[in-house]
Amino acid sequence: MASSIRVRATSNGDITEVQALIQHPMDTGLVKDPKGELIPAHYIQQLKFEWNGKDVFVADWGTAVSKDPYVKFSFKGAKKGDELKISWTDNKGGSDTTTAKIA
Amino acid sequence: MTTTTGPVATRRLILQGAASVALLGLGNLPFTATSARAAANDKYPEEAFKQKNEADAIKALYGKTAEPSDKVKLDAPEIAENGGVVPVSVTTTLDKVSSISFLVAENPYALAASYKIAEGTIPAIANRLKMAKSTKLVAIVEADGKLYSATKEVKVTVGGCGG
Amino acid sequence: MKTRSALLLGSLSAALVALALTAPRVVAADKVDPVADAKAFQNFFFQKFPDVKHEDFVNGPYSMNADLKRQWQEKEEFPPYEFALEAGKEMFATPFKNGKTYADCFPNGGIGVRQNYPYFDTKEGKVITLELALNRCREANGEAPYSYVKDEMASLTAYMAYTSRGKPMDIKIPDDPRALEAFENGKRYFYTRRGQMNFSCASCHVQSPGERIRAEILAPALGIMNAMPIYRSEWSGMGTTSRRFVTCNSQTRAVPLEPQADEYRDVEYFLSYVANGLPISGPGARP
Amino acid sequence: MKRTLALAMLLALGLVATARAATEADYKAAYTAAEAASKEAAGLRNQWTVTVSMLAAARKAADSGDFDRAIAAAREAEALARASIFQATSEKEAWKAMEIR
Repeated sequence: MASSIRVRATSNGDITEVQALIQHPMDTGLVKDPKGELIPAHYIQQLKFEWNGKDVFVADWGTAVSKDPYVKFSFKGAKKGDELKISWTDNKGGSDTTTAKIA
Repeated sequence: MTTTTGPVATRRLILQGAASVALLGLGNLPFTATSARAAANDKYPEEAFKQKNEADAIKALYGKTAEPSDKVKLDAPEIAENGGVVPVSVTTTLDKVSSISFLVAENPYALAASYKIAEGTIPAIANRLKMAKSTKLVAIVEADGKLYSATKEVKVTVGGCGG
Repeated sequence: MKTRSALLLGSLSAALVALALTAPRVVAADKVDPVADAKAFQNFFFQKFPDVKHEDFVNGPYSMNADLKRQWQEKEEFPPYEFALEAGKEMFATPFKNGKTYADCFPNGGIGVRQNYPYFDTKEGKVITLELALNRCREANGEAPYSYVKDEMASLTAYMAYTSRGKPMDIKIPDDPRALEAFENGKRYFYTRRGQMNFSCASCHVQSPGERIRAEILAPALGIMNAMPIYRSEWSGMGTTSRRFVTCNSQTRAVPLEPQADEYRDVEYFLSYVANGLPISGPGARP
Repeated sequence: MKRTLALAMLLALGLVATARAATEADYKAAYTAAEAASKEAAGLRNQWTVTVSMLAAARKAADSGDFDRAIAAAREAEALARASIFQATSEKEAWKAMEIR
């Protein structure tokens, strides 16, 4: 199945800009479904970006992050062709990981 | 839309509620245990995300209070086009930044997101948050051990003519 | 009791005023002239919003409000319809059980043709929209049709729209009285008030584009079809043209017609034709 | 004397019965009128959502035996249906007033 993580990592000069969009419902546990029953909380809790064995960026998320969450940041030191490892885990123990080459 | 009212539905609701809370708790116990072995500051700030209001969340997360600073630039719309997807971003000229967090004061749980910034990572983040209603939005930056903050009011209402 | 009589009184007086207004012009407007209608329609918006670039109208509310446009541009960097687009591309490539694919049902393999839909089928004598053509293609190849308001149809139309991005809308009205009647029927539907709110499409999208309806900014009617299908944050999901028509109806408390009803297909035909020349911008992201 | 008393009692009972039955009959009449108007509105493809929900409210009230509320709801539904019929017929020409020329 295609990964749930879409990443775009582009480097210019010493700075690499990273954008990620993740396919995930991010249910808060406070919303009712059409039958009136509470949809249980189901949200990504931690998202990690690893380069060269080091966590360059770690996101701790609560239930207020939008559905199909998006995040953008940039970091120094990497160059074209380097690999970036992205992984997330959610409150139901679900997880996914992918790697992306810096363009 | 038939809603199964009466005792059966409420019992199932309570059971479901209890189950998901237990799961939440359970789900985290081993999680925190394993991550304890990983870098200390990697632990998911479970407590902080449970706090209702903004001050308690900041205390639970950082254990100190923040002072407003114009070196923290918080960008968010004046009127959100939709409460479910509000683009929010922050940049700062402070250096030695180790953490950035976003808090939505009027949400059921104030802390929305918290980021750990490694050495060499630029202290600027954009993300999309949910806001329950018109609210104060707070960005916290931890730089060199001290906390700085910026706030912005965001108006949120539903759209359309109601039906 | 009080509100009901007030409502009756209100609509009575509105009707009287309207009748007085139309009386002189009824004689003039009996011949259907789509070319003149399209010119008048476009000029109305170009004059009402002189500083909006013509091709910008297809961006709906974002052509009307700078703050909203900034939020939109930020979202467009990594748009929420990204998943629907990829799903559509994949579906387009996966053959049906009989080995055929959507490409066999559409001119040019379905790539870059969205700007010609809806078209008027002279054999059948009715307007065929992209969504209807897709379901007919599925049925012709022994597959079950998709719901007109759910994600599969939105993913397919999102991909086809994406392949036509930037191409000017190019809707044709053949020299066939039934085509002119379909165009006129669409125009009539567009301007007819309905629902307890007593609104027509024009009440919002012609009389008050750029104004707020609670949190949302109303889109101009010109180019409103060019961005379909749209990912709406309010639905936190994709929406086809059919879904948009159905939800607009129920918001004004009018019972919606079945998706792809004659009136819906004809009003899409009318709105697309009068936007001829403006670029396709679908799939769109909207509040 | 006893006979007249019995007769009077019988009459009173009959009256009460008819009074209660009358409201159910009134409800049925009001509901059929409302339903007819709503069908006509649907025929003009201009039904209002509030008409449909008011008819449902009338049925619900009737099922629970509250005929006064049921009749009021049925009458309201009919009025709404009539208003939507009026809207459809008057808009046949009125729409031209808004047309961009």
